[in-house]
Amino acid sequence: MALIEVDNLKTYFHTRNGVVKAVDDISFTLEKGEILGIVGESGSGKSVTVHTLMGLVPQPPGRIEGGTANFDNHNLLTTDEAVLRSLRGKRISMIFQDPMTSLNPYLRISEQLIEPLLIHEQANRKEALKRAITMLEKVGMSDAAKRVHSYPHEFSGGMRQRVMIAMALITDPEVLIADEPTTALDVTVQAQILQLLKDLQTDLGVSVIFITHDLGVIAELADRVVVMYQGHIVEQGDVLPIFENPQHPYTKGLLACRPRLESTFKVLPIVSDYLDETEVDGQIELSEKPDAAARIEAMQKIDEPEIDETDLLLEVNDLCVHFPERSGFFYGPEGWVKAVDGISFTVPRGSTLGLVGESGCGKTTTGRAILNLVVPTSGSVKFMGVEIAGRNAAAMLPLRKRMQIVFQDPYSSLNPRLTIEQALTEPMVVHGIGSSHSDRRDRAAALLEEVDLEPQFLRRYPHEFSGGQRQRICVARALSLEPEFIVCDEAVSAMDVSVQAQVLNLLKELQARRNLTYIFISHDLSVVKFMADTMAVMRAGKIVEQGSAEVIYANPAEDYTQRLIDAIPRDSVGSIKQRVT
Amino acid sequence: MFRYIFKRLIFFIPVLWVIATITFFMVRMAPGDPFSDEKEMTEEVRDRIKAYYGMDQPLWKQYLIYLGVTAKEVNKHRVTFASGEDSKEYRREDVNATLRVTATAEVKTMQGDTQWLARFLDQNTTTNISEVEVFRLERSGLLQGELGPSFKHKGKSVNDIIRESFPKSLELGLYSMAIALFLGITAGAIAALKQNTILDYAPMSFAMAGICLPTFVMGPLLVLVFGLWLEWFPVAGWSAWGGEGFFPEGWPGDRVLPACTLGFFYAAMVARLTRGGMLETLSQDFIKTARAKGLTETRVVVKHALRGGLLPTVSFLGPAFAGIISGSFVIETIFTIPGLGRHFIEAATNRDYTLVLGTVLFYATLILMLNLIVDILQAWLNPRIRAQ
Amino acid sequence: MRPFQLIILLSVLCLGMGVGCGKAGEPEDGEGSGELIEKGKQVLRLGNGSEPEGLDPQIVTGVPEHFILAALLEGLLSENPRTLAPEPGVAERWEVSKDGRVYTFHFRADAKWTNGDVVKAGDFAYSYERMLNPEMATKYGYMLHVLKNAKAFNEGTLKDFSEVGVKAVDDRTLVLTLEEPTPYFLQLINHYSWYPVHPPTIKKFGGMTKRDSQWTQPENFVGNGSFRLKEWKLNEHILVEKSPTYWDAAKVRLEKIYFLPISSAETEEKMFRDGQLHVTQTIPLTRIEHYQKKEPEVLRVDPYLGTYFYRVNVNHKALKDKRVRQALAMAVNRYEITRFVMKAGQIPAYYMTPPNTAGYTSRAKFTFDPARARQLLAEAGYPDGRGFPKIDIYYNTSEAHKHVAEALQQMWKTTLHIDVGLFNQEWKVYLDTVNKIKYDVARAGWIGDYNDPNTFLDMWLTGGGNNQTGWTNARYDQLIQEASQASNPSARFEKFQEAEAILLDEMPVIPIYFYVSLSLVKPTVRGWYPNILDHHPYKYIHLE
Amino acid sequence: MKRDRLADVKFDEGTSLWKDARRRLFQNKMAVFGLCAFSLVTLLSFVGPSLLPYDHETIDLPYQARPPLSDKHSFVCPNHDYVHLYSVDENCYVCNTPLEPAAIQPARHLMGTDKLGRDLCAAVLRGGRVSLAVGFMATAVSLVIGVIWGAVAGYFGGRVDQFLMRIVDVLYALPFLIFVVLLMVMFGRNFLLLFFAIGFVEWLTMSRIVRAQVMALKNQEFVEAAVALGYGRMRIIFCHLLPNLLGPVIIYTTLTVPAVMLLESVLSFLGLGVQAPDTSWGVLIKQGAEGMEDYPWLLLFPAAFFSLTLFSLNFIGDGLRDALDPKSSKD
Repeated sequence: MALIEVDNLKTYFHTRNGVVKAVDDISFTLEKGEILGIVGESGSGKSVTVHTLMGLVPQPPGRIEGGTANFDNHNLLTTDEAVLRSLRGKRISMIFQDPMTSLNPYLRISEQLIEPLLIHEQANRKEALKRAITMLEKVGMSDAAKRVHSYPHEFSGGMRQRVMIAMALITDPEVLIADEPTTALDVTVQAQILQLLKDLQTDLGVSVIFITHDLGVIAELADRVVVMYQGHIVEQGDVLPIFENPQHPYTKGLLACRPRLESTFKVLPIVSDYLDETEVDGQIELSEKPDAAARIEAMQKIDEPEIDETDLLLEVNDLCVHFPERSGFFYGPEGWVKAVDGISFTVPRGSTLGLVGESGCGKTTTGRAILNLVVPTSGSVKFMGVEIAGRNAAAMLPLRKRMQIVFQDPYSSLNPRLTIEQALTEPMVVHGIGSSHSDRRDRAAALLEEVDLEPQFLRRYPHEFSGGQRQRICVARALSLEPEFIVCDEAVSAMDVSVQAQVLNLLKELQARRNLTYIFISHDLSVVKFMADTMAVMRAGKIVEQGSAEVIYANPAEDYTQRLIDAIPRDSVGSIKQRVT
Repeated sequence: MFRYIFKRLIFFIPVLWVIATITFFMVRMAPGDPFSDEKEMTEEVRDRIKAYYGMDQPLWKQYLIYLGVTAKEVNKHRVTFASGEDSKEYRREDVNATLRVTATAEVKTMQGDTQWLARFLDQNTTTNISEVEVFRLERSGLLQGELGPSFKHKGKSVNDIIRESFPKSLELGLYSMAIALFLGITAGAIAALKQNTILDYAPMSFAMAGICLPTFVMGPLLVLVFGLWLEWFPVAGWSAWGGEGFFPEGWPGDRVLPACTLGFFYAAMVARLTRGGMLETLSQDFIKTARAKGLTETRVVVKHALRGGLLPTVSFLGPAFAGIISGSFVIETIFTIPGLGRHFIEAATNRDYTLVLGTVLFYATLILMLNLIVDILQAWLNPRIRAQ
Repeated sequence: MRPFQLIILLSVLCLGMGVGCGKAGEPEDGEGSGELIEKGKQVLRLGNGSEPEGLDPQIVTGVPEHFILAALLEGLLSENPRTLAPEPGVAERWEVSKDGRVYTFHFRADAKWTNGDVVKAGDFAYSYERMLNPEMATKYGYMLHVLKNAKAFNEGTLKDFSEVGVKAVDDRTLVLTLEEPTPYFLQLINHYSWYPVHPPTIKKFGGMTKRDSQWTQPENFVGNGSFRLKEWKLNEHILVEKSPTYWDAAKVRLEKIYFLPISSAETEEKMFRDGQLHVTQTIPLTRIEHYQKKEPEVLRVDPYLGTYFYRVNVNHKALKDKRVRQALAMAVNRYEITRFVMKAGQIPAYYMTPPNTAGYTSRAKFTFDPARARQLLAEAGYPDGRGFPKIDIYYNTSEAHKHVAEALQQMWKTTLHIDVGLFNQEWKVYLDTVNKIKYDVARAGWIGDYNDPNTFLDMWLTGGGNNQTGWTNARYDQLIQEASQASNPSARFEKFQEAEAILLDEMPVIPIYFYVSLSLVKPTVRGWYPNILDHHPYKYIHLE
Repeated sequence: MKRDRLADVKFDEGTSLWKDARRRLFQNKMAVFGLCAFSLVTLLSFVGPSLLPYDHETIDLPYQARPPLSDKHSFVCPNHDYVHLYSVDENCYVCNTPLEPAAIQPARHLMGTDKLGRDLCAAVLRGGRVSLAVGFMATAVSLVIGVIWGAVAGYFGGRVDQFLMRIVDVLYALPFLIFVVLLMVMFGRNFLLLFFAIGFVEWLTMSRIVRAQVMALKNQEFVEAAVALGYGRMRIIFCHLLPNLLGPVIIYTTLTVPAVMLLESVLSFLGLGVQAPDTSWGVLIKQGAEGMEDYPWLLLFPAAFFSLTLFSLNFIGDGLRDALDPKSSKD
């Protein structure tokens, strides 16, 4: 019997610019004891769906226009707030995407963990605390009795997500809704969390609705899957048939665009390679592109440029970056955090070096030290034979033009108050590129075209773009100075797989076109493998393994590398079969 | 933590020193002196009074004396020797000492333990009459914790004046702060929760009105209405706790109006800040988490949102609280409250040099302390800061 | 309730939401909520202006101090509460020598200090020595200069106090010898600069010349007045209670007096209405009309020995011409200023010394005469104000001063067509400006120290500390000098008449109006009589 | 499959931050109201006095403290050239002849007269001129100093921050009164000094606020991107950080304006600031407060104008903050 039955649900948002049909007439069910995956790109309405069920859609601007959602004789859409509150957190729990912001930073986690018990079960605090500790132990937190009194900021992202899970499950709910719970996490941590959810689901018999944009995760976890696109369900069913034989072109695109470790694509297929939109009578029809198969075929065949291994653009030698742990009052610092601890590598012109490792391993600091954004403690960084470590701002200025960086978070790396035009032309002004205002604007327009954006966007503000578009703008901004060398610092980590594929393709294309040299920093080996020629694996500030990407992937010398490889979800049909049967 | 506090406390010293130095020279440069009055005195009298307070010394020396680095001459008195007179022995009641002073300007303490010095003031060789000034040296200044005697309030030291008046300002300040925080936070929180509804506009309009109505309007207005027309509260005055007057009825009603006047003004500020902070916090993800737990809206606000929402209010409160508990001149004048606020202004208008310096240094210390406390409080409210 | 009241009430009620939860007690007898006046008890509560500077009679100089010291100390004589005529004080009788230079005071046996000591003639001699001691540098030392050789001793040229005309013949006889016969001497010695201090106490707390002595603190204070100091809380109140050692204690009916330093006239008036005060120090300008019309029974307006005037800088390029100064004086409509600005019945001043000061009224006077003023200005070379440089009126900031200055500005502008600016200054800055004669025209006021024209006229002597106009006139100096040596009162007054005529002709000062003392007095206060010095001996006051 | 599409709503006309902001500002009803009210008050203050039949300095003592629109019973002295209209006495006090009643004039003192019989309306409008000028100039001074100071302290951090903020601490504590008196002594009576004196105290809090904001913002990646792009520090502070501080800065600025206008009345008391008979709202309110029981209109009208201005500024401020935030156009 279905635990939750959703029928013809419609949630619209009434904004100043018109009605946005975020969820438009969808129906699905959640069976007892199953894991239902909802998959789709951002903006597809998957989050709004579950928020509607939980009664968390802000009204206004949101409004539930129709449909029913039955749970145990309650229509979740119409039942009054008090009843809904008694269900929320008690029988239906929810965990959110970003564990960094979803826990109250001002309260001890013990306080937050026992809160549902206090409210829903009128438990006394002592009892509740005991259960909280048990629950924390269950989600794999060692020394739970002690750490239960910590504050959220004292935990890593993975640990916080465990706390979130513990908090959601503490009341023994029947349904757990997980809204992209692993998206913000490292692959290795993601693997752990997924494993944990799987285990808990079996242990506790809870039904799970799992929302993700990553089909790989669905393949690892879900029993059934619902594919959403632009507010509609385009396909749903058991996980194996859908992976084996996707019907909808969108599903096909989603399945294809993920860089897989085992694939040999030189260009990643993207959703639009499969999907065709045609407008008929104001309605948009989706259909499969007729030549999709041929296109995908062609993608395997793009040639690699030749790399001259002796033409070294960048030489890093014994680079160290140490941060003072806590500065003493009378004496020097009490200790040093060795973020980067004596690493050396070289990058030939026109090649890509992949830098991988878990978060906190020092890869980001390395990237910034190379650009002199953090001052290296010791060691040398030679760019085209010129030493740049320790140069001051003025001396760096001519070099800034030639080496650029693209950051992880496209949301905070663009100044929200500058239009795209300003963002793109300002570097040119500073470095004296372009002769006049209009010349620079033309260049900016050309840059936008180069990153597959329309030149009309010049007058827009960053917030008017999606994350993928913003990242392209960041790339365009980096390119505005016509650099030879770009550090991509987790440039695609925060993106939906489909968008990620587009950006990765773009980067590759630009590299070929402009003979760029990249350092590509990521925690995701599959992405690095796709991008990089050589690869360095970092752990605790040191490089543990270094060499050709293909070789390392094929034969990882270190356990650590192996672990990174293993963490990547296997979304092959074979692995699903193995799991399901 | 203690290390941090200690470090901050050490920093107080140079800051206070700079303040003392600038203020010292500033007040001396201002026209007029503590002694000028509508009825003028003769230059001679003025010079003597100045000499009495050590103001005949060069300014830099007065400064060093004020700091307590240099000793000053105290208990000065003159001994006149007639011709042929060698020495005099006499007793000084006030310092409990017996002295023998010779005509050659030497002095010996016969009884008592202080070191006395003497010098010629006037030595007339023809008549052989000489005048000797006897004094002793004493170092009392900032370093010794002495703020000196007040020029205006004769017989009172600045330390006494602050000690006497600060508790009253503090008491009033605490009431006002309580009112400001209670009204301000409630109004701000409600306004934020019910953003863009009547429950938002109404309290915010009142807050705006509170900012528009200066205390010198609000005070008399409240007095007129609640003191004279409705006769609920006394219009002014400051009765002692447990003293005569109001205590038999349980509480000193004369606190109500001044505390409200001062409180309303700050309540308005607090309301605006709280609203802003709450709006910010309410849009955070963890509020969604709290709602998903099935908490009631009240609990969401009180337990989860308020703490973060109060952060901007708390940082505003540092200087505001220093201002509020060191007294408000306007309020204290309107309600005749014997608090510290009046001394701030009156000392300056009276050119009561020592009192100006004393109150300024006291206020500076308060500000520094409160900024420190605010930082600690913020760390307490926000564990993330605490970690740093 | 008038409509305006209603509007204000409503708006405040709205503002006061959440606090309106006070105790809505029954107001008693229409008296206010702050009722501090206890019925049936002889406790007087007085508004006392600003906080006293101190309680050492030989150091302080202000009016608030006077009110308190009059309760704590008693001089040789006391005064009649209505006429201010001398009455026995510490001295039960006194004699004056024929030439009017030697006064002999015979002390009563039962005059006692609050610690029980008998008040001796030597105590007075000690006090006068302290007052005149140059090291003490007392501001009011000049009040004692009528004593023989006192000035020399005070200025330090004479070292030996025994040469000063003060002699304690025995414990109960004090002989004072004067420099010149001084008709107002018996008035003069009622000023607090002539009050005695208790020598052992002074010695105990730092000796004769210690200025910031602790002896004035309540726990140390030893006085000989009808009341003794009980509490002194800064800016809060000074409480005195009936002294059991006072010789005339039987007559004193008040048990306690509270002196409340209330610097704001508005607040004081509200406290009066609220029943917290019996007597106020003053009345805010805005409330005078109300009391005149609605509650005349509590309003006290009495002539007061003071003149409000403007100083003119006689060194100013245009103002050095006396015709200009006369023109300025004649162009001022004093009637309008007193009637509509000051409102309380102040008297327009057309001469310097208040009328009937100890029987003296100036014969010379000028008038309000706009036509004559214009003519004088034209004679001085500024027909219709042409070519007259802009002058500034300087005043220290206060609502009343400002109003008067604005009115003057307007009158001079419209009558004389000259450009007049206003410049208000903070008090001490203003004092500095006036003292250094850096002004054009500056507001001033003078309260007589004693009831005699001399106190208004000797300040214009060349080089006088309070002259501050730069004006100097040899004949005037001579006349004042002669007056002090005149043999009889009428001759003396003649000299003053002549001197004042010079002053009014030269016009270094422009009198505006004569002060009145303004106060609100509860009808229950009895024995509070009007007099020109605003002195109210407390032993005659009681409450009903 | 059919679906609706959220149309590409607006396409990018040549907008800039300011143009855009203006458009959004005019969409905000409260802000438009504020703008209208504020413009009206400003216009009245600068043009109004010349339209009134009375000026703000002509004194008519007998006609003092009249409520709004009260009648003017006038009397004329038949044989005296000293012209005045008397409303109280029966006889001319100069020549002591009976006064002849003149016609009852229709009241034209819209807001009544003040304690010297001057037209209150003229004074209020005239006062607006001073208060608005002071409010804006002094706020601008405090804004410029405070923002630069706070931004530099916050961005550079460390020793620079320590040093700059300690200076702020010191200035917080210095006795303002003495400072103003000294200013006057050193520079004389100068209206410009007023802006300086007020700006001098008001920038302190602004600098603290800006500093805190900058410290929070400077860790954003776009700042790091700016460094990577080779921008100078000043460019980063002023072109990249400051525009993002506008929200709190605008809010605090709208709180500063009333504080400044009231502070002006205190300074006038000290002799710096406007000299009578020129006036300002602060001065008028202060005077009005003293007689609020007997002459309520003397408080009511200046306070009403003052409040109206502040309310409208507040609305404009809120509107401006929203308008300058590109994100707010989303909904």
